[in-house]
Amino acid sequence: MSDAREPDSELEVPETRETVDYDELADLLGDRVIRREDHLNAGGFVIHPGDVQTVLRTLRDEAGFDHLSCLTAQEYEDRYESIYHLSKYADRTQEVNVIVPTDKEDPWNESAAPIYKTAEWHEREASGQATGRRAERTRQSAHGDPAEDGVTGGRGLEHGLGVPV
Amino acid sequence: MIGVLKSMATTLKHALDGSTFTVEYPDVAPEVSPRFRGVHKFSQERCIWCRQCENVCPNDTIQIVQDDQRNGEQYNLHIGQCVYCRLCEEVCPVDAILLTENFEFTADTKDEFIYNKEQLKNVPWYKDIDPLESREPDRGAWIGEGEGEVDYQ
Amino acid sequence: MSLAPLQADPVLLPETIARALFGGGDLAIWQEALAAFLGAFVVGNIMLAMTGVAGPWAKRKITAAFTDRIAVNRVGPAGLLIIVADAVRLLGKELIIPEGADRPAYDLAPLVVASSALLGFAVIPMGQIFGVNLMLADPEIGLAFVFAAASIATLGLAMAGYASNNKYSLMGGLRAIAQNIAYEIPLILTAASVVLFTDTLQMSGIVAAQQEPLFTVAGITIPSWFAFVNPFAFVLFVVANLAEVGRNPFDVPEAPTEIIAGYQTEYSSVYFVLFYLGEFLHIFLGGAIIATVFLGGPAGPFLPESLNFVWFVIKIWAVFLFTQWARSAVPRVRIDQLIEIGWKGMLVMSLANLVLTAVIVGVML
Amino acid sequence: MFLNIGPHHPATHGVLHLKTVLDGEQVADVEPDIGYLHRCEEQMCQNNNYRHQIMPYPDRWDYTANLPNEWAYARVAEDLNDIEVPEYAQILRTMSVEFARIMGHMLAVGTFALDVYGDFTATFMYAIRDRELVQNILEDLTGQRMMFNYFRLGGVVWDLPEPREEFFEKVRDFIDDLPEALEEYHDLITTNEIFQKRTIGTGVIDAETAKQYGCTGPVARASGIDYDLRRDDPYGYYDELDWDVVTEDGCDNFARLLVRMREVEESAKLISQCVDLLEDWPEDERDIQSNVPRTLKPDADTEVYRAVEGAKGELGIYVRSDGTDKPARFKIRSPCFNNLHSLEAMAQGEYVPDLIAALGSLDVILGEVDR
Repeated sequence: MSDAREPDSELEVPETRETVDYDELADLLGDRVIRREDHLNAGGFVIHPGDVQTVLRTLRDEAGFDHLSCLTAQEYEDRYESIYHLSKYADRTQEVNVIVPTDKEDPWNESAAPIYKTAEWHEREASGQATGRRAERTRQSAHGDPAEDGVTGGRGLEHGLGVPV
Repeated sequence: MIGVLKSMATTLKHALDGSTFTVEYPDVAPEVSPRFRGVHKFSQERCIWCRQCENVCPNDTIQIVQDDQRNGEQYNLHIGQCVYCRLCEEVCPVDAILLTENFEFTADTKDEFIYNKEQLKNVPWYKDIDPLESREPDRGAWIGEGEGEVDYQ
Repeated sequence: MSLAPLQADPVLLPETIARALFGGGDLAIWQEALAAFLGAFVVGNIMLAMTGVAGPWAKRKITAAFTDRIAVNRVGPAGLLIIVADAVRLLGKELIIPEGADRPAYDLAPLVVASSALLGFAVIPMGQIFGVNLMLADPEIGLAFVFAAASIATLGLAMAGYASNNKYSLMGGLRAIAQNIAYEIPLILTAASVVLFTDTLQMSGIVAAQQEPLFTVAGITIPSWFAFVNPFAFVLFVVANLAEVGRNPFDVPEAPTEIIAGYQTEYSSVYFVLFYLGEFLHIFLGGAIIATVFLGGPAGPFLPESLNFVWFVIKIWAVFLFTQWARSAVPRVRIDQLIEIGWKGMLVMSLANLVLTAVIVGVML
Repeated sequence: MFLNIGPHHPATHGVLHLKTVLDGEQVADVEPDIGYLHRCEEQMCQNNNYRHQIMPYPDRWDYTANLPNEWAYARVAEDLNDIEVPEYAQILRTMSVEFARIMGHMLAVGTFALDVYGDFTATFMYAIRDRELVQNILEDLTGQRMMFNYFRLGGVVWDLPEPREEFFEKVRDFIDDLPEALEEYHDLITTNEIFQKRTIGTGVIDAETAKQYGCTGPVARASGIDYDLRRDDPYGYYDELDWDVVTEDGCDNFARLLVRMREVEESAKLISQCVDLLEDWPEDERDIQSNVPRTLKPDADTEVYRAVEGAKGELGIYVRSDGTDKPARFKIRSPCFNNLHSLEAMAQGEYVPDLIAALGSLDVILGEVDR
């Protein structure tokens, strides 16, 4: 969190931005945290794709992160990754990122929809697949026919590369 | 019931005051701000073929063709595709391309919207507004000090 | 200023035509039929011409005035030729009949809607123009006939709704029926309260009953129009009439933002024109009924009796203007609210009005 | 009965398809089907460079209130590249963005009235008229009526137009006339009993549900969630100015309308404070842009997610850099996307007209939903 920067010189860095204690959060999550990451806006925890619900539930219920602000899915050379940008309605400056890397061969992760309803659409947008196990893929693969999967119309879903489906 | 009557009174007030907000367009020319960004005007006399405008254009609206000596041959601009972001004018170091206030252009097919340098040169000023006048303040940031009188024709 | 009463026994339009064509005396049945037909032709065309002006032109101009715009002014003087242009445009369009449409009903529906409104004008006393009395018939059950004729339009809407094979149309048709049933009763009950005064259903009788001066204020004589005699009934009637002709706030059968255009979603070209005309005819018929029952028919100051048709036209245009005005400012109610207002509000109030009127008429007169 | 509302329906405000299941006239289930206006905005941003080329695109996400979108990109890119913005430019930004917010809210009020009234009613035209006035001012300032492209990294592209007094006068006239115009809207719509009957208690979404759906902006604030990024995560000049976050407790269509109308007042308050500041600003300190390199290449694998308060709610952008002058991943979090999702909670069991009204009150811009 140390490198969170404010763009505007004349603005004081809000006090609260520093109040997220990532060590405490790490303790809370225990050994579900594979690795810590630092993004410019907030610290992040890398977790296993199967731990999404447990981790997010802990963060929501015990640390008060009740706002799933955004879900980003992207493709790396060796993996797909989805980032859950969490925040609080009560204090927007407290942020935490949950990073879920997933295998290229079998890209999926647990859905966050039971924790945050809004994840339903975000995950659909990210994956282009809505039914069954909420696979988290950043690119349409051969078996992911969107029409068949009942995605949002099968048109223009986005996914890492932004190719129209 | 009072609220309904109030609503009706409000509309009636508008109906009776006789004022209109719309104008009869071709007869009454709408007011256009000096900064308005419309069809481009290009001056081959000024252009140094640096191709910066082509580079900065977000959606490849400008196409420049040069010979092997890097002399300019063609300057084509697809005004039907242009998003009028004015970045080309902004980066041009010599004010060779300029967005006029002219917003009136028509064509029968898309192809006719591809203007070559001759057509671009002949784009008329709108109501004799010289856009550069109103845009002068920012140009220093891009080209250093301006060099006084500029003749685009 | 005194208002001259109508002629005691006015000569109706078919008779005038028959006299002009065949002279006086006894007429053969075909001569009477021909004269009646010609009379109907004249009246029908007058009304159609008025809707022709109202639909494409006046409506736009009025709406534009309410919304600070200019509206049609290019085609012809003040844009009046837009009427011709619109007619050509609409008639020149392709007539699309959706697959699975129920053919006879689909084709008949626009006719039913347009003709039912025209039918109503048969018994309306429209006043005189150059001494010619524009009234086709004057049956004893005139008022009942006019409501009966106007209600047929709902049948047309329902036909169009189900025959179009479109879910929006079906919803529109169903809404039209629900609305019509809910508002027809208050409408007729309110009209009945007038009949209590006049003692007759005959249209000419209703008009004649309104010719007496009611009272005089500062030299101006207020005639005993029922709008002045019983303003409560007048307001009720005007509101119910808005629902009857399906205009804001009661335009739920069309509701373009909800069910697109309801029953007329699938109609195009000539059929659409017929619907369009039918709707405007309906507004004018509503205006004609209001004028006849509440506003003294064609009576009015300044003009000689032989020209009082002008007053009649002014009155029905005033009602048209009012519907456009309401449209510009009043939100559409929801279908369930519409029914609620109809059954719990309008019906109760019109019944109360009827009972009160009956008491007043029975005790005082 | 299964009913397709859209994609070509007069009340879907763009191309939206609502798969609706009706029980009589009541909505048993509704599922928005989106994607008809997908233009690969994220991909386009990934193909363009940070310095100039991305900025014209944010204007095209929420195309009714464009400037907040530009700020969303400016904020994230300035964070990423460590660019400072001169104070004077911050005030210009704040003022222009508040104008754009008025623009967006005017259209929202107008189209919502359209959904409830039907046809081209007076309210809609008056709202468009007031929006046009704002557009005139912004045209003077930025050179366009909608696709402004006014922001640059490190500032804005233009100072106020000369002569400045004329511009200030124009803005002041608008601000002075605004209360009267708003009063007229209140006369026209909010005090109208039929309108109240139509909107109060319909399209209800309580605060908890709204949070679950990630609702932000006027939709959240109408459900009593006191959440506004301009105050909670300050940027620009907002924390130096005196204004309030508008909330309503109605949770219904009417409350959302009221929030928008009151936010217009707040925006006007902000604008007039900005104008005062600009008027007194010393002439030699009018820096509209800081010094920004011609080519920007942030360090590889820097990741940042930043949000601003757009007219519709929290508009966030995530950018990951890969060491080149173009983003490796550009993700847009659009407020309309989340707000539209909450329609299913609002419309359950309501009548079809209320479904339409709820959709209108959400003020979704399909350009932003689909991107």
